[in-house]
Amino acid sequence: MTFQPEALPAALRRQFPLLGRTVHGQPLHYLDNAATSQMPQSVLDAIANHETTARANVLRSVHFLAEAASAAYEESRAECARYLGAGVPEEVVFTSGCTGAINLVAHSFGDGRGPGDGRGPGDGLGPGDEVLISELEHHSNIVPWQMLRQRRGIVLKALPVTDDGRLDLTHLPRLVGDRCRLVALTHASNVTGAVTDVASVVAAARAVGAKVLLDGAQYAAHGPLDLPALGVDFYAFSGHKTFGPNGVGVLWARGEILADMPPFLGGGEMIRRVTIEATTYAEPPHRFEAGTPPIAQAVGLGAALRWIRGLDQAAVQAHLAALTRRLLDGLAALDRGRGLIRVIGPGDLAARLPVVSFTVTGAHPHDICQILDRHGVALRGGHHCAQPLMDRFGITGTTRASLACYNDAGDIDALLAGLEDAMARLRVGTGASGLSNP
Amino acid sequence: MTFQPEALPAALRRQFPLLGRTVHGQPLHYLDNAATSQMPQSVLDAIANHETTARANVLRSVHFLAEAASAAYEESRAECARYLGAGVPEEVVFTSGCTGAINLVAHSFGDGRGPGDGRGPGDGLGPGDEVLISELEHHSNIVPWQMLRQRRGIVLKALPVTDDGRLDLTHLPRLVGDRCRLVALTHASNVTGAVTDVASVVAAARAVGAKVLLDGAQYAAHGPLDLPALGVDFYAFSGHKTFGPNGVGVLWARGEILADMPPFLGGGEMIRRVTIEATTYAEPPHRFEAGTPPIAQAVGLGAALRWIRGLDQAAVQAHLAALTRRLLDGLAALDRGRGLIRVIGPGDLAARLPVVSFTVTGAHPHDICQILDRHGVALRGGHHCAQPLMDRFGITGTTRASLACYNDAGDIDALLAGLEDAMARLRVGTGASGLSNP
Amino acid sequence: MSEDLYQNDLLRLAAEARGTGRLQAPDASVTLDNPLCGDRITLDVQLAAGRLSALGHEVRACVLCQAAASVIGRHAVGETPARLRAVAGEVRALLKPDGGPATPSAWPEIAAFQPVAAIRSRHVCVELPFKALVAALDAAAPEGGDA
Amino acid sequence: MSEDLYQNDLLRLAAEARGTGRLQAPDASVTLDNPLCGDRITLDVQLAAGRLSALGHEVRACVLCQAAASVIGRHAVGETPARLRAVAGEVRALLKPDGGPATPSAWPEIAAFQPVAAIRSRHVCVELPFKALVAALDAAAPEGGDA
Ligand SMILES: Cc1ncc(COP(=O)(O)O)c(C=O)c1O
Ligand SMILES: Cc1ncc(COP(=O)(O)O)c(C=O)c1O
Ligand code: FES
Ligand code: FES
Repeated sequence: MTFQPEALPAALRRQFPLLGRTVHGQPLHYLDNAATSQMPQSVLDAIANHETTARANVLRSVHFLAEAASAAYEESRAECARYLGAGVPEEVVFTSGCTGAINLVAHSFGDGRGPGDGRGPGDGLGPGDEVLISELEHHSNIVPWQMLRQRRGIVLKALPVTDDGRLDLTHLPRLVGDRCRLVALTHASNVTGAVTDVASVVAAARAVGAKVLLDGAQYAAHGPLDLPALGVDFYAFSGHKTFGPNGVGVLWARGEILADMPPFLGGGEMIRRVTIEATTYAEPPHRFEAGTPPIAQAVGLGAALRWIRGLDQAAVQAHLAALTRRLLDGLAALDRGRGLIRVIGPGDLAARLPVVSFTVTGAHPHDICQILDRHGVALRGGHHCAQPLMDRFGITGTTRASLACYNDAGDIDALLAGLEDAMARLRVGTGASGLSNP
Repeated sequence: MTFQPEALPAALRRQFPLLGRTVHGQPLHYLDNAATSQMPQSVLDAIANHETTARANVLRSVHFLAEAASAAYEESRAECARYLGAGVPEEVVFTSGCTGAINLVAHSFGDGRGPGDGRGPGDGLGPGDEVLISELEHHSNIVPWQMLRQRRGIVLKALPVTDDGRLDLTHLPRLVGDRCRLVALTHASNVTGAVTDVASVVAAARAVGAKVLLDGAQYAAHGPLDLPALGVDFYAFSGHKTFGPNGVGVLWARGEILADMPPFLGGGEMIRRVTIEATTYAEPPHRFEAGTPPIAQAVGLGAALRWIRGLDQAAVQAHLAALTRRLLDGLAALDRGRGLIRVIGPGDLAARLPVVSFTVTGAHPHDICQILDRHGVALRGGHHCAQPLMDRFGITGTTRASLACYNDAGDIDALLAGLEDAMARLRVGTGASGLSNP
Repeated sequence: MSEDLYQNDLLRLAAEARGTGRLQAPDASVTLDNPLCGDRITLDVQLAAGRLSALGHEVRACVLCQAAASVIGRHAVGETPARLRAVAGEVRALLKPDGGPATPSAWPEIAAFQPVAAIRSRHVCVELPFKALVAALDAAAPEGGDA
Repeated sequence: MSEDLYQNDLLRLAAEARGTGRLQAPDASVTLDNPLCGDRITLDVQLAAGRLSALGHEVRACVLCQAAASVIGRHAVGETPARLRAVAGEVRALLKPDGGPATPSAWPEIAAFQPVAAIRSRHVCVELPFKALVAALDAAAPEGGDA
């Protein structure tokens, strides 16, 4: 069944109770999906149902509720594996979020077990070993590697960014050298929307035996994946950006890599045997899930991924591309050739997510967002946890609209009308705004 | 208003939808509260309400929903602070759970910043510095310190346990020496129910300038605390054991200690300024909350603590003491002086939580629990993530009943009836059971 | 489920596992912990002329695990490593929730474990002795190698 | 809220903050980042005879922050450090959601920030210049010390 792009959001919107609310007396136009997407009723129901019929701790008790909770938890793991195209559920580790997942890799893969031959995944990285990130990474894919640099003396390199906000892969040969052990890049930018050309990255990394981590925080919401085909080694994403709950995320990693990695956090559920003198650890994935995991949240995430898989992916993508076009065209129209509004991101809709960042000369993003809020339009202003990218463009922030399948033309039009109002109020382009930023 | 102990559970039970369910055609008798307690309707509602009216990411956006989400999140922090008797909300760090909280301390306090004078909280621990735990700790308060030992060469010491399952504090003078930097003990045992004499521990630690961490996973559900009065430095607990959601926990720490501690995980929300070269960090508590936090879960935890504060604490405690007495007496009656049933834990009801562990000669805990499950009774068997304690008593596991305020005499009686059945089926005491364990 | 589980069959099997004891000079000896409960099995094997010639085990575990060890103790001696690996596979298949009816086995007692299939947390109890057996065989007579 | 926020008062204040510029020889100079947005203010102070004798600032920030810096630029020179610390306290009190009516201040423009009280995420915008001012005074004229 193929939806008409215009029919799509109406049917979808009805599944999201929050989208029916008003703010400041206006209908809500929620365009902050890259920060957190909303949850459909089916996910809310899955969580409530779990909490009221099967709530218990997992893995250790044998009573009925514990069996039910463990089964639900492990079935969600299997659902995540299916969504990612992973071979086996055991390659899926539940974490507290995308940030938690990347930190896990930085510690378990990065610090490793200590002295080894220096090339096995579990042997850790040492002085002079290189990790390649980029200038457009989210802080969650920068800071963990800086901390690893401080702990282990690794060298951190950063791929530059093109003027239209894409990774500049022409620098790969220069930056991926013999000492490169890991290439950790975003699958898609949360600022510019640019989607990474994974094949080129993987090829460059493979040539020197480096592993590849993709930060899928933004990309994962946009449909099922085939990670083995992508050829990456690690993949991280969050529940709350994929129509699921807060407090849960996923680290996927190849089985043989996980098998060789030491644990990160210590606690219950991740052990084989504990004495005060020494402890041996469980097999993956449990080795990496210390303590009581986010059970109901994992169940919700499973339901969310099932919900995404139920969508007509082609129809959703066509719909989002049309809305993105409408937004880009609308911004150009508003600018009237004055060069005040500047979109930072690729113009090619095929190579980007529906995430649109722009600057308005003489208007600060937070002031714009504040005025748009009175129009019921939820945008995000600021550095989007990507300060190095802001530095690259010589700005402190952008205003960002990020779309999900339930958005419609009305949302885009409300944004454009609101922006026109904001520019007027802030006297953009009159020479009288007097604002020193950006 | 004081409830009659007998009237208490009926009124409370109605607030817990899950408690109305049946298992295997029997009414549910949920006695696994030390593993995970159930959630009252008010907490379920608070979470659902948040997700359907105020769901957004926190701290960075200025739109209405983001304001609402941030306010709800920070109000929950304030509620946690009130519950703990903490001075200011900034002393409350939200984590993924109790295990996450203890690991945070092991890394941020344990590893510290690197070379310092070796005595400041942020300077980390080094070779020869001592951490004192005990033989009855949960693995979550053992393994993180073993991992720290591996990273930093600290010395890990363990307080022994008395025959009735209490910490043997007579060894404090011997074990808390000049090199002791941290005493990390449970506030109450999840196996024996014994409550720690915190004053003695704090006095011993203070005498040598050591900090004190309490693992409050079990104790925190039993009413509001006054941590400054207790005199401890760190306190950790989990949402799911305090009538709240999975996926969230709390680390409380004295403000001046937090201020001096480096961050643990890296990512969004915990930074001041990021460049590829160097990063500076935010003030506590945000310094320790990398990435999108468990927002809805924190909101749920706040609602849960508010719910606990609304209880008549004295009535609840009297009720639970009466039920514990009924259980202990019932076990003794079932044993008929044969010495087959052995309770591991203090006999004095004032010094223990309503957590009752016992062994039955010739019957394995998991077999007992499996049979009890057919009676609708949810117990937990096994080592309870406390293998060193099992070793101390020369057993591999116990059968454990753990009570919450909504339990009633019917639950205890069902347990006793079920246990009688299990002992008969497993031919306990007939000399014919032939089971080699325990 | 557990009504069926704790029938005489399994209890009898478990009781008979007692005192099987260790071998004096095993070709291989394996100890496995069940991380979920802390239980432990140690299993010794001796091989002669391509067949299991002697078996010993020490089990500190639940009824299900002891019963499984007991079944092995009853039938394993005299079998080839290949046949024993096949039986371990049958047990795994039997426990798959949707594994369908058990593969017919020459070891009739295996059917007694069918009710465990519905209780995921206890699968490991039944599997542990079979895993230990296969691990011991792997050590003493590597698959494809000559023992 | 923001309807009120972006009235002429605040916008005019913000516009006038422009080009206040830096001092050549400040007694103290403080740079503060707003971690939430990445904005930054640098503020210079010079003291003479126990009073602020000159002030400079460079603001890369939103309207609210610029307006706050502008108010400071308008009124601070000539005041004692103690008085300036008191004004910073008034601003903090004004922004408390349940802080009640603002303490009357000799700086009338401060009332224009009242609508910000309802928007927690923007409090820091208004407070940042005042925090920078207090920090600069702390550096140049420690409380209780003689400047
Ligand atoms: C005493 C004790 N400490 C720590 C924990 C760990 O709590 P969590 O698994 O929620 O992180 C538990 C719970 O199992 C416990 O009982
Ligand atoms: C590209 C990217 N990476 C990582 C993250 C971090 O995700 P979380 O905050 O859910 O851990 C985000 C979300 O803000 C993101 O957009
Ligand atoms: S419960 Fe431990 S092996 Fe069955
Ligand atoms: S938004 Fe940065 S100071 Fe106001």
